[in-house]
Amino acid sequence: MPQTTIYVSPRSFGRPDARPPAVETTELARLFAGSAALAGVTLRVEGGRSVALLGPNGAGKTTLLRVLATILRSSYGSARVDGLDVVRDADLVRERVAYLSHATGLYDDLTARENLHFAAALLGTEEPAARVERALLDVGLGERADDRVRGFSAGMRRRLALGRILLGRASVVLLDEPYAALDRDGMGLVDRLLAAWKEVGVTVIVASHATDRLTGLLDGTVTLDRGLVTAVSGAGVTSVAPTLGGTRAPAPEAIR
Amino acid sequence: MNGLRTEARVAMAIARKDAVAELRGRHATVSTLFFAAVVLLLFGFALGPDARRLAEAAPGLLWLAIVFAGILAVNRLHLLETDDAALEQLALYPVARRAIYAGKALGGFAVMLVLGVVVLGAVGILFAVDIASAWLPLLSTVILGAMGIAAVGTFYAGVTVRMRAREVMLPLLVLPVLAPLLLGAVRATAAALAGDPFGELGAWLQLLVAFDLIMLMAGAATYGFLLED
Amino acid sequence: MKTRILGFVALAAVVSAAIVGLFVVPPDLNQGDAQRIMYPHVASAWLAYLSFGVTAVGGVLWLWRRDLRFDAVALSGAEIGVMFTAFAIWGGMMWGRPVWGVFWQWEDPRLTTTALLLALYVGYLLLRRLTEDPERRATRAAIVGLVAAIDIPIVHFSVEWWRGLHQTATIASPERALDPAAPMVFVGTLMGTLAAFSLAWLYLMIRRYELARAELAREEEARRGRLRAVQAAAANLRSQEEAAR
Amino acid sequence: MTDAGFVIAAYGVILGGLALYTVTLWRRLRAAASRDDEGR
Repeated sequence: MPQTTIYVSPRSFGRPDARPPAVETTELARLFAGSAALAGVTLRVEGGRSVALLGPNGAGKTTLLRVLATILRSSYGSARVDGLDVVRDADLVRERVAYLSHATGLYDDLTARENLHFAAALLGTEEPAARVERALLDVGLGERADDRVRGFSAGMRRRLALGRILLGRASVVLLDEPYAALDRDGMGLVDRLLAAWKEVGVTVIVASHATDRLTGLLDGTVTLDRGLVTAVSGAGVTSVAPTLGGTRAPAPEAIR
Repeated sequence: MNGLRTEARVAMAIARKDAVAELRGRHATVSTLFFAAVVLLLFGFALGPDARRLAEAAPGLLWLAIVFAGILAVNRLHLLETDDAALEQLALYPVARRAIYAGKALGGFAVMLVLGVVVLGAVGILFAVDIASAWLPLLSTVILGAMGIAAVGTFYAGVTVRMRAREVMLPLLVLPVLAPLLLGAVRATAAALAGDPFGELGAWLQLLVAFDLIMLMAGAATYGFLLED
Repeated sequence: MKTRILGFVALAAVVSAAIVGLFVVPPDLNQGDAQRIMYPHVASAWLAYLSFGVTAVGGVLWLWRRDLRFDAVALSGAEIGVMFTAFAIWGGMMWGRPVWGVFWQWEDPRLTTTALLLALYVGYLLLRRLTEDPERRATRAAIVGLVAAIDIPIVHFSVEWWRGLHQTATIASPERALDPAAPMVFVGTLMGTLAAFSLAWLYLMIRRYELARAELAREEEARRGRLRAVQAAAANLRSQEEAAR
Repeated sequence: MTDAGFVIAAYGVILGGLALYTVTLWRRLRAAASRDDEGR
């Protein structure tokens, strides 16, 4: 398999601690109809660090990533990516963030290559043709590039979605269970990508159950439980317990 | 900045993607064309067999069939985006929200145009209406009508796509909004078929143009709010 | 307290307007007593338009300022607007039967337009019921309310043209009573009824808004309560762990 | 039906409707207020 190429965001250069925190949330809370998915998360991840987001199902990992990716609004509190507010400066945040969700967001009737070409067009990738070919090889789908995604296995879809991230120039990469549905080769691919991102100073937050696998690859861990941070460890990540009795930044006026 | 050109490129990419997916999967056109055909057939039963009366009612039947089938088609086109949470992925791209709306509306317009032309032909055959002699005004009407249905339908599909009971809510919300379009298109079609004896065709086409423009602007301005959850 | 006074004033005004419209004003020369329906009918239609304008503005303000109180205003406008729209349609039908001989007169652009209005805003209220999350509900409703409001003038024009361009006989419509030639008593009665109904509208809007605010506050309280509970449980756990250490 | 009948039907439904809505609104408001008291 070829060496993975990461196209670096100019924003990810420099010593990690000299940059603004890659992710900073203040008393972030999101309530759905019956429950609190996030109940006041104050978290800071330094630029260029890679962090594992741990915790049982329903702990709020996905919700946190979705708020950071600008596709879900928080009910209370605020979140910043590279110093930019995810609501007020959503456009700028989208240029910096790449997000791999549970669903892969691919079009079944397009081929793998066409899916990536579409993504490249919307990402504004330079030299899209070469980059798409490169990404297809990187994720090991070179031979299936002209097959429609409808026939792909879950693992192949995930590979393709990872390839889509390689087309952008994200300075913050958010991965939701990247190992899910992948075979051993695929898991190795994720490992290599994580190492490569770390190498070039891209901030990575990985929500995963594969704790053992991530040790050594990442700088720190954050553990969530029932919407709250219960533990942090390692370098590059800090958290503060929420102020009791609600939130400091009240909604909805403050989350314009 | 060439922001507008970028937006146009993005919209074209989305529309092209919809077109390719449609050509391969035929999610929107085949089933809705069949639906429109059945609607026309049933209209024939309901109003026939007097040929004169059917020919008289033809403009109304044409547009009712197009509007009903069109709502289904635009909805199908939006379901394409929900199969694998692609709409969410679409919202993640660093592109103007109105470009996404324009792209989806453009894709919807293409489908609606095919639908409109085929249904027009079917009406010509089934109800013995001479569409050939007035083909230009009729085609203009179909183009403007298709654009309006795509503009409004895309927008409301965005409202209902993540809702409970969307199959009911979409037509319920869209049909009253489309009332002026239906009115204008039916009148324009009737005028065109009659050879425009009162010189009213232009006015109706203007009404359609105004409707299309206003709805496109409203959709472009507000679609972004629908993309965020 | 002020609202209560407003309520009494509105009640008195509506009752007197009804008495004047029913018994004091002389019947119309052409239409006879049926003409009396025109007063509440036109007043209702006017207030329906006003309500939907409020709904559109409230929705835009929500999108702009992200304050759910604006959404409460929008909801109040839609609900009360639907009620007045229904009154206008009912009045139009009751008025049409003796004057035109039919309940529903397709040639009357106002009646058909108003029927579409009812459909638009019943859809709006249904949409609200089907969305639980308050913020999502407010956003979807704001957009639908805005587009509906934009659609109203287009509907109106198209229906006017629909009739006008088709060259049919002009028929009597309620507005014809307001010809310059119409006696001042008729104009005065209509204006009086409009004023009385507007007072009632204002009172109902305030009360409906209060209700929406109360519901909003309850929702908000419940949400914060849930948050507090989760946070307290976590803090408890933390202090226990520290004590054990 | 005579003209007067239609007039009465129109006024009756409109005024009655206003009254009914007002009363319903009061009841809903009172219900909301009492629920608030329970909550505290």
